Amino acid sequence: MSEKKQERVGVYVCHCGSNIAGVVDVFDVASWAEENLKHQGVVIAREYKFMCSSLGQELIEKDIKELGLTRVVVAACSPHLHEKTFRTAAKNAGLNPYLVELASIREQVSWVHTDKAVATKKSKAVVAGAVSRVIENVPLEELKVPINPNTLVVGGGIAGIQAALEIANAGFHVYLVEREPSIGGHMAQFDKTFPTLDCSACILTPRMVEAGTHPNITLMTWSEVVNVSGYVGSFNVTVKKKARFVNEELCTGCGICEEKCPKKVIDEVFEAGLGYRKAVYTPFAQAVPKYPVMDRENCTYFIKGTCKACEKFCPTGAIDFKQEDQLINIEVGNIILATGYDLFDARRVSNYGYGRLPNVFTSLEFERLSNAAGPTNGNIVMRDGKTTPKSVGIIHCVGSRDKNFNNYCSVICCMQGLKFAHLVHERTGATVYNFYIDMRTAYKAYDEFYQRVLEEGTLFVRGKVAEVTNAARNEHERGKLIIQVEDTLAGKQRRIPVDMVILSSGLQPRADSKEVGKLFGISCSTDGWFTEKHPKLDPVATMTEGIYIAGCSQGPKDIPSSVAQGAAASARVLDKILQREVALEPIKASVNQEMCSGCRICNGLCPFNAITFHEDLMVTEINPALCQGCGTCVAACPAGAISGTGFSDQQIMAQIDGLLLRNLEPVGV
Amino acid sequence: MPQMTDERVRAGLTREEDLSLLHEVSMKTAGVSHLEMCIQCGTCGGSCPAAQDMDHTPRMLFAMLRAGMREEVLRSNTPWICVSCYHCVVRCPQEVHIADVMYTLKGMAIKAKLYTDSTAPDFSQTFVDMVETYGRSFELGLASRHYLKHFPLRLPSMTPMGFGMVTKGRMPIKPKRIRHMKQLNNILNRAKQLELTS
Amino acid sequence: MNKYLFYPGCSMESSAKAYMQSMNAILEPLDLQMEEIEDWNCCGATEYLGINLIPAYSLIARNLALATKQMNGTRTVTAPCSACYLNLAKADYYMQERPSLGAKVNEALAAGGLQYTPGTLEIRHLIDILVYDIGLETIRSKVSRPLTGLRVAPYMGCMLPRPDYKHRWSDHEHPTELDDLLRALGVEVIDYPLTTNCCGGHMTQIGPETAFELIRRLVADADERGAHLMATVCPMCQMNLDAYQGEMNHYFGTDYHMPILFFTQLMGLAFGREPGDLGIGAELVSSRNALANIGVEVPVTQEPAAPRKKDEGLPMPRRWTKHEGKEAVK
Amino acid sequence: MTEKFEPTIIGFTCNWCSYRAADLAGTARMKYAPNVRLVRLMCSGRLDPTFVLRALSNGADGVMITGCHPGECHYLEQNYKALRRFLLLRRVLKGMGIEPERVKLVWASAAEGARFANETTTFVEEIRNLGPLNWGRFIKQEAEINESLHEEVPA
Repeated sequence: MSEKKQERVGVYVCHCGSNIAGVVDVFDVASWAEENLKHQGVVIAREYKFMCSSLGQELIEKDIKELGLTRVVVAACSPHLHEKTFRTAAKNAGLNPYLVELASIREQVSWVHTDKAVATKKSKAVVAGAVSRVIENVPLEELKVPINPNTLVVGGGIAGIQAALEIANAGFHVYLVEREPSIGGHMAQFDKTFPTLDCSACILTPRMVEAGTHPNITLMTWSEVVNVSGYVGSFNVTVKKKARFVNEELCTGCGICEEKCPKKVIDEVFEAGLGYRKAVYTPFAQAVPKYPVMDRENCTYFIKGTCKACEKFCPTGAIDFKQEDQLINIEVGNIILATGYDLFDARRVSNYGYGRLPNVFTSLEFERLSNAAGPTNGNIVMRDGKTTPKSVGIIHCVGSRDKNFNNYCSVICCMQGLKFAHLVHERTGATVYNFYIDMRTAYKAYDEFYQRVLEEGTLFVRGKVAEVTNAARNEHERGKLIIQVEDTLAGKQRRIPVDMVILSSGLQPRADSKEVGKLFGISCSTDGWFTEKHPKLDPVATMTEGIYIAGCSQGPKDIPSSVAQGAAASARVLDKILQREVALEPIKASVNQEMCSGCRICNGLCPFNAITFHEDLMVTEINPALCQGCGTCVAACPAGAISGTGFSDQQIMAQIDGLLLRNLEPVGV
Repeated sequence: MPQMTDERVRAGLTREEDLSLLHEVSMKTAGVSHLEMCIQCGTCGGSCPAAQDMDHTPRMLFAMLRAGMREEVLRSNTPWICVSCYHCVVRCPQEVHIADVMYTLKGMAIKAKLYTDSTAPDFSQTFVDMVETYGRSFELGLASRHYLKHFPLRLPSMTPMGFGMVTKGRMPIKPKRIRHMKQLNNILNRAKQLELTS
Repeated sequence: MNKYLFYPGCSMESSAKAYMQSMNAILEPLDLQMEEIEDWNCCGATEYLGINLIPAYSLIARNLALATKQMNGTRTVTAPCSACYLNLAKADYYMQERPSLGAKVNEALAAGGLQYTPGTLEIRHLIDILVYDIGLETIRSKVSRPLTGLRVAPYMGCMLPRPDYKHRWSDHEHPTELDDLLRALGVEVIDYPLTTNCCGGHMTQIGPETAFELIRRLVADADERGAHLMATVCPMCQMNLDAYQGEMNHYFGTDYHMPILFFTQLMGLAFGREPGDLGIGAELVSSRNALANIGVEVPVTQEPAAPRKKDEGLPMPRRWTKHEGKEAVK
Repeated sequence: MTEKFEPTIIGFTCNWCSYRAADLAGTARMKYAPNVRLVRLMCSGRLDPTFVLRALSNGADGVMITGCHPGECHYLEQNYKALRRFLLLRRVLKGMGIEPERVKLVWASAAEGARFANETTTFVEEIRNLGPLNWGRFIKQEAEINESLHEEVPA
């Protein structure tokens, strides 16, 4: 290592009111540092009541200017709180912000230890570590890359639609990719929305139409993203446009093909298995776009080679059996993932009998049942298609808050259950029971809705339903579904015979959420929800710059929250676009090509494809824009040719020595 | 002494030391009981096929454990009515080992001499005695001894069944004994000196 | 030859002799060999666990320790009784889940010169072996007398599919293993929602009223659904439903006549064996009429001379007896 | 009064999970043993085994490596690489005559402040029971080790 000039280090110990000073002798720490770390270059050590206050910051700025400090250590709270504050202060005083280190003596010392002597001693070690480290810090410059103003939104549910419209309305182009034949998502399947009971289609379809006709939106339905490369500002995305077998240029959406198609299929997706569709179909009347798709698996022509009824009757000759899947490349600067949720498969709770007992329905089935455009024209009837139930039991928390299934609360099921209770009451006059563990009606006007449903006479039973059975024990129960439950407030087991049971099934991550996460380079929680950058303060960003998440792909949520997240994500994207370029954290790995032996050990380690190998030169190169700075390759390089800025070997080694008080003058603690 | 507890419970008083009851029961239960995880949802009480004969549902019993109501819990007939069908165990959303907790409570009730109906404890004890004598259970001896003591009035109506079982060769009149009875007794005697504490 | 270690359990030598007999009758055609654990002892049923924990688990673990000595090419212990199966499986599982329990039990076993490392053995029930090791195809291929026309309620009982520590069963509530096996024999399996409900367990001994109600629910539902008989996989279930059925009828003033056979007896019949070789006739509620449906004639054994008195008079009022039970508690 | 051995331990934390777990333990005022001093890395995948040896040779009695739970890595899968290196490192330590138990790997997510605190206290106890590391017995020149290890430990 080359000879270094002596750095001039300032150490600032924060009292944080009594948060730190109550447990750590801050005066002792400061004077100890000034005396014992002098040989390392500490020229000044101060303590102050609140370093993060403007006065505290000014103190640092003044010292940088007047004492010529070249390095700063602030012993205060966690860097996750105020690193940025002090870096900015340094920058204001003309010092490179990356020459500042924080020593966490609050979260790691004063808040977790009680013995003052021990805490003070540990604080000294932490400060010594930071001083040793900061000396090895080097000035860094943020890397700037240009931002492509186009945006990709994946998922055309309400969150995705909202995000796309916000960006498009701001004047930037959006590619909206949807897997199904139409945008609209789950919301298009609903009848009413809680707590206001707005008609779901009435509020959603205008948005769908707007997205479908917006000059700034390229709608790509019946399509899926198959490949993503690049980085924030310039992503290169490949979209597979599945063959529709309908020429969109020629099709007018008249619906004759669908009418003439002789093949009827159970619609497992839009009608939740309760209704039928044709082999060539648009999932629902207000579908956007209006063009139908042909379901290859069920089309008689594709199976038997004859039929072509659709082709025969199509007035514009739009049917095209020769159409093939297309791969389309698009270039975007930012990506928003709004891929939604899957409904929990209620058959897994076998004691509730879904799939075995005909008159047990899932929430999505009930949505279709109560929807005026649904298979029963909105008549709430039993599985026989005609009988109106006289009594209905609605079971909450199906598959949620249960270690046997999903551990988490699905958020919407309580309100959904209340909505169902209201609809059943209003349309059938049936006796309605709601079975719940805890009634969760947080957010605006939700509890009022609960009050309303109470008023309507819905019978609430606090208890998780044990089973739904058709094994009657007496005449009273014969021919009914019996809900067996402990009424925990009455302290008694009850058996309640009803005609119909509705399971308020929980939400769960898309079955392929982990693969999708991998495709876009973002991570999932163990459950499978996309992980946000910060659960509170950065809920729509991800760890991968330029990729944002919105709606239920991030976790269960209701429509207002999904819309809010869609808008929030678009705001983040617009912010990026308007900046024209983005500054990347300079924590990056780079290869010293002189030292690289071309062993390629690092080549397979990078999950972000930042490492490329030049066969001609037999050396490895790292793309700084793709590098996320994890440092795995740095640690792996046997030649020591890769260095990681911000977390270099020298910095870490020095910090270790400092923490172990190895860099002291022989004075002792 | 029990009188005093009743007073205290009636007055709604909980002493600091009562709060250790839940932990004590959890510790004494085989496996990891998860008892502290109960969310009082009532799945157990709803699932129980014999709940109608219990004085408290299992869920209530767990609430009482939490409240430190030691004597009330140990007097309850609930653990003795439990038929070990495990419906509650597999349905419990918090994976509480309910059936095993019931076994623990039975053992504690016997030791505390708080459960006053001796039918069930006697049956268990008789069974245990048989096993400790022969190494195998002996249904005829067990049933007749037990019924004689606890349901003498029911015996006449049970006779056809006993008669049938014997004539069909399904109830041997003589018990079977295992060969290494002494080894078994050594094991059991040693086991009786041990207790599950941690 | 598929070899397994075998833990019969006490009932197989007494009340469930027919189970043993019929199981032995199907072993050969299925190329199965059951090697009995030498000097095995009672598993403690559900009684020992409620008295004293460590002795209860030590009692069970002695069997496991003995079984490990006979592990010769197989580590699977087969139990035909659901309660035994559960106890053995539970001891193996908990000794691992709670190491302090494992240590204490081994300390006790050491007093008898024995030792058991949890996880060494695989504990399985007879029907698990038949369905998953032998397979339905093989079983179907051995059927020479399909039981077509016999309507059977498949009764799995509770302790077999639950708690299911090792996830061996298709479902906790409505497992299909018994249904599938019976169908392979040609049986018409009825939809029986109570298939894993409780038979009353030890309550026939300590709280008969509770048990009678549980027995009534099972028998009444099978009867209502038109079953000719119920098939069981457990000696305790068979005992409670069969031997106490008369007493239950007496208690409720009902007149059910639901024969309870072991599934192995039905397998034996389907494999062409004669009822007498399968212990058929040892049941108290005779299966003669039920089996006559498929032309199987059950030999008359010395049927107990209907010792029930002509008229029992009034059935015992239910409410009163319940209060009596409660009274004792207070 | 007998003097209790107070080990010195260096902890390596991942910026995204375990460092935040430590922050959370602080915010929640959970108390744990004060013997561990933390180094922040961006990812457990950054952990060069020489860091561990540097710590052990310069006075640490134990090293705690912490990272995100398998499957939850913020860099997708780099914690698996940390796991591989950790396992190798333990073998190397054993070969050097050092108790491999002196190095421990703990998974702790950002939400697991309590876990972080408990694991820390447990580890301190474990090291306390092992006693001080008498590294000097085996090693003369730390530089030699650093070099040799760079060659021996693959990615």
